[in-house]
Amino acid sequence: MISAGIDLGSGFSKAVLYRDDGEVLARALAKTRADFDKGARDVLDEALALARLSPSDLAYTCTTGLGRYAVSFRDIQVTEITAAARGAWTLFPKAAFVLDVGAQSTRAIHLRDNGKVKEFHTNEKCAAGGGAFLVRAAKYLEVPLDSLGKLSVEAKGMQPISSVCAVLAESEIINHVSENIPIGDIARGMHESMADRAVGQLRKVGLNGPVTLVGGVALQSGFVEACKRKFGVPLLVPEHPQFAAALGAAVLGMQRAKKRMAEAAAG
Amino acid sequence: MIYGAGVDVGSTQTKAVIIGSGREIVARSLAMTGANVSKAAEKMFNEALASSGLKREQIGYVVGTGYGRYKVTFGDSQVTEISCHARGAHFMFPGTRTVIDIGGQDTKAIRVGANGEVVDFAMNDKCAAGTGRFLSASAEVLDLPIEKIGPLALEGKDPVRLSTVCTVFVESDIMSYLAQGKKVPDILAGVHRAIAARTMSLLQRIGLGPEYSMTGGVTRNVGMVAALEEKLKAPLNISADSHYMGAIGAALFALERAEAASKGKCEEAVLGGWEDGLQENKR
Amino acid sequence: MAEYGTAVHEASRKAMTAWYDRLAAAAKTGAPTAYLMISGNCVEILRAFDIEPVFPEVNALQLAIRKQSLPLILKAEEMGYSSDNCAYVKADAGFTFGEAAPGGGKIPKPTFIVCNFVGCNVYIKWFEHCSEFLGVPLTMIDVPFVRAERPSDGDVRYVVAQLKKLIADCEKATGKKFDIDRLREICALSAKAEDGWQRCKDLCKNTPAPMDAYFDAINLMGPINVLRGTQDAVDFFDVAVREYEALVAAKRGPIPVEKFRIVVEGPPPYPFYRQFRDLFAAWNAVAVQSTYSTVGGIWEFGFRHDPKNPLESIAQQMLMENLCNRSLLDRYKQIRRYVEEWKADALVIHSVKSCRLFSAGQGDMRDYFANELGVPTLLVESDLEDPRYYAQAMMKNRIDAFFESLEHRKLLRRAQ
Amino acid sequence: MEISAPAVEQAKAVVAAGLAPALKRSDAPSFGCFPVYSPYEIIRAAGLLPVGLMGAGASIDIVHADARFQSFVCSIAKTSLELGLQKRLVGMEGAVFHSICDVARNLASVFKRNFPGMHIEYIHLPQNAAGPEAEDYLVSEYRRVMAGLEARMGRRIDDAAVAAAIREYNRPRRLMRELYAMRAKEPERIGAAEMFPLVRAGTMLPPDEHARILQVAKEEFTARKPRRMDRVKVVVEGAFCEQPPIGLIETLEGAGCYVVDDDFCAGWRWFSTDVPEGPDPVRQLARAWLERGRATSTRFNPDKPRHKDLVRRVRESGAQAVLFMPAKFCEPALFDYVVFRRELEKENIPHLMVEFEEKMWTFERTRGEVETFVESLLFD
Ligand SMILES: Nc1ncnc2c1ncn2[C@@H]1O[C@H](COP(=O)(O)OP(=O)(O)O)[C@@H](O)[C@H]1O
Ligand SMILES: Nc1ncnc2c1ncn2[C@@H]1O[C@H](COP(=O)(O)OP(=O)(O)O)[C@@H](O)[C@H]1O
Ligand code: SF4
Ligand code: SF4
Ligand code: SF4
Repeated sequence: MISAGIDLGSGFSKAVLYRDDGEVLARALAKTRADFDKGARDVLDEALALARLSPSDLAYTCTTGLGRYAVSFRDIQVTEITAAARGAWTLFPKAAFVLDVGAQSTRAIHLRDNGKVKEFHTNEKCAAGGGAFLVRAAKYLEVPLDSLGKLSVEAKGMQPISSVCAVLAESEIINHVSENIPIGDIARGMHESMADRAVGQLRKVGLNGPVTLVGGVALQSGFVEACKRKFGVPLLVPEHPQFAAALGAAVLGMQRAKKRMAEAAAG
Repeated sequence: MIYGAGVDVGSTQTKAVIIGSGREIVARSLAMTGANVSKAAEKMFNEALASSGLKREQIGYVVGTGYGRYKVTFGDSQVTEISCHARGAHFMFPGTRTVIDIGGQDTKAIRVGANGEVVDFAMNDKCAAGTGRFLSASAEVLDLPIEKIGPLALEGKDPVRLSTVCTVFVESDIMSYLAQGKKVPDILAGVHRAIAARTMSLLQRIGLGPEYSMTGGVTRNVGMVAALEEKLKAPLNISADSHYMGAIGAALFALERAEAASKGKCEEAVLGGWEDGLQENKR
Repeated sequence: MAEYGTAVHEASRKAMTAWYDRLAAAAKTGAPTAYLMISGNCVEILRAFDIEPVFPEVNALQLAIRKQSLPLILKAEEMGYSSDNCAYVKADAGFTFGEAAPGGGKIPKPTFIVCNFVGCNVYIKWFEHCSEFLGVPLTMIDVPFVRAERPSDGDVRYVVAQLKKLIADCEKATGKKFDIDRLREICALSAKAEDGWQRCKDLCKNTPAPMDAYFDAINLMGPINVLRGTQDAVDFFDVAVREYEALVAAKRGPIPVEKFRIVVEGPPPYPFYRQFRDLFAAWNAVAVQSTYSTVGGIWEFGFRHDPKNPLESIAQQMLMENLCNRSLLDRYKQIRRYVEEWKADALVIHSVKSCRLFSAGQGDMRDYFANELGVPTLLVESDLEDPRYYAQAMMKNRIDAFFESLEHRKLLRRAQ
Repeated sequence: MEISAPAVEQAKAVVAAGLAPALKRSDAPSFGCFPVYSPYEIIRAAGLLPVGLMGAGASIDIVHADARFQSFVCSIAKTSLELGLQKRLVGMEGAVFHSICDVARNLASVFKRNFPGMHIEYIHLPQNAAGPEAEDYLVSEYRRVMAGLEARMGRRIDDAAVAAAIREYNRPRRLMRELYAMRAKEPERIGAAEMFPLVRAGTMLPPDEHARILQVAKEEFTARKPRRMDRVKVVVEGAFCEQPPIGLIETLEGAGCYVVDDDFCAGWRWFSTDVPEGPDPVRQLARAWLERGRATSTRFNPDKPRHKDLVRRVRESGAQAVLFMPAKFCEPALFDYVVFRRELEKENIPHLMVEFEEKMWTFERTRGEVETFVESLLFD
């Protein structure tokens, strides 16, 4: 049996195909577009093509993220927190904490032993600390997004960023560039300031054990390193952090599918 | 002939203006500020020089203003953009009592007296919500050039209500509206209306009174001008030079200082030039 | 004469250090101590029992000025305090509840807590939390807010009745019998210090003012609010009056040339005290009066503790003679008097996010002074404890613009 | 008032119309009561109609009030002021504020300065219930307010009038208590988004008209044959002053909650029983405030710690969880969260904090958070 999880994030749309033996069959990713339904369809088709499957092979489709209700062909939807938590727990069942840093939102989650969410904290008022800021900064620093992590890890120094506003921080960054501060130092400063905010959120949910780091920003080694320095607890980063929520949705979908089958068999 | 130059180093765009003793603008230049602030300042100043055909020595005084004013290393002094926008607006439109400046990263409301003096001001600058950046972020999500959004907003019949004024969150807000099938002009009308509402509450802080002059880059956005005029129920003074207003004000300060210096007056304070400006007015 | 203001500063530091030493000693010996709030406090009663007062507000202030507040604020936010809660409370909570030995062993765990609820509603929450988290009993003194011109007789009776209950609690805590004559002596000492306070403030009517009644007033606030009722406080004010009188005679002030006289409303941004002060000094502006200096009590308009009626006069001070328990409109009146009698050019409002007691409605204050009275008014925002709300560049921009406009207007006036 | 439509619809219509109809009434001029608690009976006895001065939700754009109150001040303070500045309180005789928080207190001053025609009262409710002096003090406070209203209205307020008003308000109070009890037992019978307008309507109507709506509602609810769904039973706490928009309450239900108890419009459901109708009615009121008043975040009462009371309400209503729902920037609520949270953890009661603003109109974020919370309690 195969289930699909689709995560329509504010930055990227992700799809994961999941088999009942725990195998991930395919992953696909695309920039999120305003037409959520079509975007979800496209990214799912891409994943299906990769796995050489067709829509009729899917037993269940579970959506999550910003556009979860907008997908007409879904069987069920869950929130991105439930999905990210489940995805992280599936990958690292021992870690009780999850940090999910996406384009606009940062979510700190405390799990119960059974992978259910005990407590969570999101940034709801202000987008400071989200990954969208890194995307813009990369543009101003005139380097590719995926090189930011490396630059930051290899930096010799660190330039602190004082603005809390993701937007105003940009002009601060521009300033630093004009002062000829090395790009790596600036990248490191950004990663540090994001990690600072993240650790604050994690502490609010009672941080006292290993953390699974998921979401697109976990792709940046500089951010991961900064978190390692700040958290004071072991840090677990899956191979495909950006797909954790999509995976969680697929896992939850699989559970429902099995339940549905069991009920059909019983009834 | 004496000349003064003003360089307004904004967060988004850098503007330079040169004014001659006849109070005529002899040159203007504008470009994105970009990464290197002092270089942008110098570049715009040189461009203005070139287009005026003047030599550097002919410029008696240079005033830097704007958020990067301390980066105008070749300048003689700095004046805040609040004084400069007020000065510029009063020069272009002497009846001005209220100046509204919407720039790239902040919004200002300034009340000016009969002589162009700043009586009161208020600004929002801790958060990029409701500034020019908000407009350009909206343009980006919709994949439109910044020049297009104003005219499109004017076509909106049924403006949406934004749930956030955060410049970052607005992106997903807009996306959600698109997902709901809202039309682009309606969304843009909503965006402009939201900023107009925020600007109004800033204006309330200083007490409203005509005439109103608008300055800054957003004066180029017809949608924003219309939205503000609708809220104010009054027309806004705007000219092609409104975008340059900060630099114009700075150039006027510079000119007055240069004139004072040439008469051998001592330079006591940043605004020392006022005294002569006033005496001239009286004559 | 020595360098400007050294004697006052030194004397203040010495007196306050002695108090801190007494607290540290009490932390060791377990001598009786009690928490108290600054505003309209009844420290005289505690003194009558030799109970050393502990002021969590002063802890918070010290932490901020030493730039130690942020980690403590964050710790408090982890406990569930909101980013929108008063950061004075948060810094103190992080400091007191978060450590194994509260106050690093230097500040004693109080024998009991006296919540003098004078104006600020946050006081109640703050001390309730202290009582709950530290497991220490709390005595509430509910001081009715001034709703009419003056407190009613019923108000005074209500407060006096509660003070009597406090006296009973003090007797219980110390095993000492209340001695009204002792309280009379203490009130007489209070009144002497209050004389000195008024004199210092009055001297600021001179041009140039001998002290900055906002930034330098902090030297005076410790002695008057914390040490009131002691000989130390009286001695301190003797030093202060002498130094300021000498400065007036020498026509000297905190900055070389006094160009602008301002009145400041609102507490200072303690984490950036120096930087903030420099922004005004750069324009040769001196604060000749400030409302913040009167949070504890307003003595410059003549109120004195009365040895003849000790309890009633303590009640009177708690009810009426302090900034916090008076309405916003009374504060407008106070500021107006300051502007007129101290001949100020402008009003500067420093609005802090933490303190809604001070700040909620300052926009209306600005409207009143700027638009109704025509007093040039500047409103700037940051915080008194949380460094995250202070942005130096923006602050400078506003202050510069404001003084540019004042200067311009001065020139216009001269030209006319 | 005739009740033609179903009672809930009628109540919704009353709420949607805002204060305007109350301000136009010819039988009694209206008098604004800023939350939480006001002595309605005394105001009523002065020949006035007490109405809730409780903000304006999303019904007006804030144009002026932002300039008076900074960004970190709660919405109810701003929209209440905005109503006045936009001249939408014309016809209101005056308003009363009390010692709930620093914002409300300063707002009273701002009202006084900006609306000189209004009779502005500020009541200091005792924060020290210990000892007889509190009762005497509160009686003197009520008497002071009465004297002020007498001067304003040019009529005497005698004890009989106060006693009559107590009787009048006891009726809707009793009915509201009954409805709350009914809902706690069978939350499927009364929706939270139905209960809220029924209570809120009372802040805009005379007590007898309110009682009539409540009576009909009670009959309608009793006649229902509802089906219980798979939802989480929650107590909502924290919204005692600023009120959430109905859409938000609908969102809570849509996300899978049954609200079995709440503190909406707390001041209008202040007493745990009727106010006794004995002699010296003013003293009865004062005593009722001290002895039978709600435990809320706006009141200090060492005998009734709020965190214990919250746990008691959870247990009594059979709730599974607490939704702590403070208004944004509401300091009393946000401070109490620290103690509530500690107590709920101790008692093993799941809880979620979601902030709201009366003027919000999209509920996506809240929905996501509450859904996650419900998913964490229901799924698998
Ligand atoms: N290849 C990459 N290298 C580094 N960072 C990336 C990369 N792709 C995405 N990111 C970061 O991840 C963020 C998006 O994360 P994601 O979890 O997909 O967010 P959402 O679910 O909100 O769309 C981007 O804003 C960017 O900061
Ligand atoms: N041609 C244009 N059409 C519409 N809007 C414009 C145009 N040019 C600039 N803007 C607006 O003006 C803003 C920049 O204004 P400006 O006053 O130059 O800001 P600053 O001084 O802070 O750099 C931009 O963010 C954009 O919204
Ligand atoms: S500070 Fe910046 S990121 Fe935060 S709300 Fe404002 S614009 Fe958004
Ligand atoms: S709100 Fe203000 S007065 Fe009250 S405790 Fe905080 S800082 Fe002090
Ligand atoms: S919502 Fe909270 S902060 Fe605002 S007035 Fe009411 S009690 Fe005070």
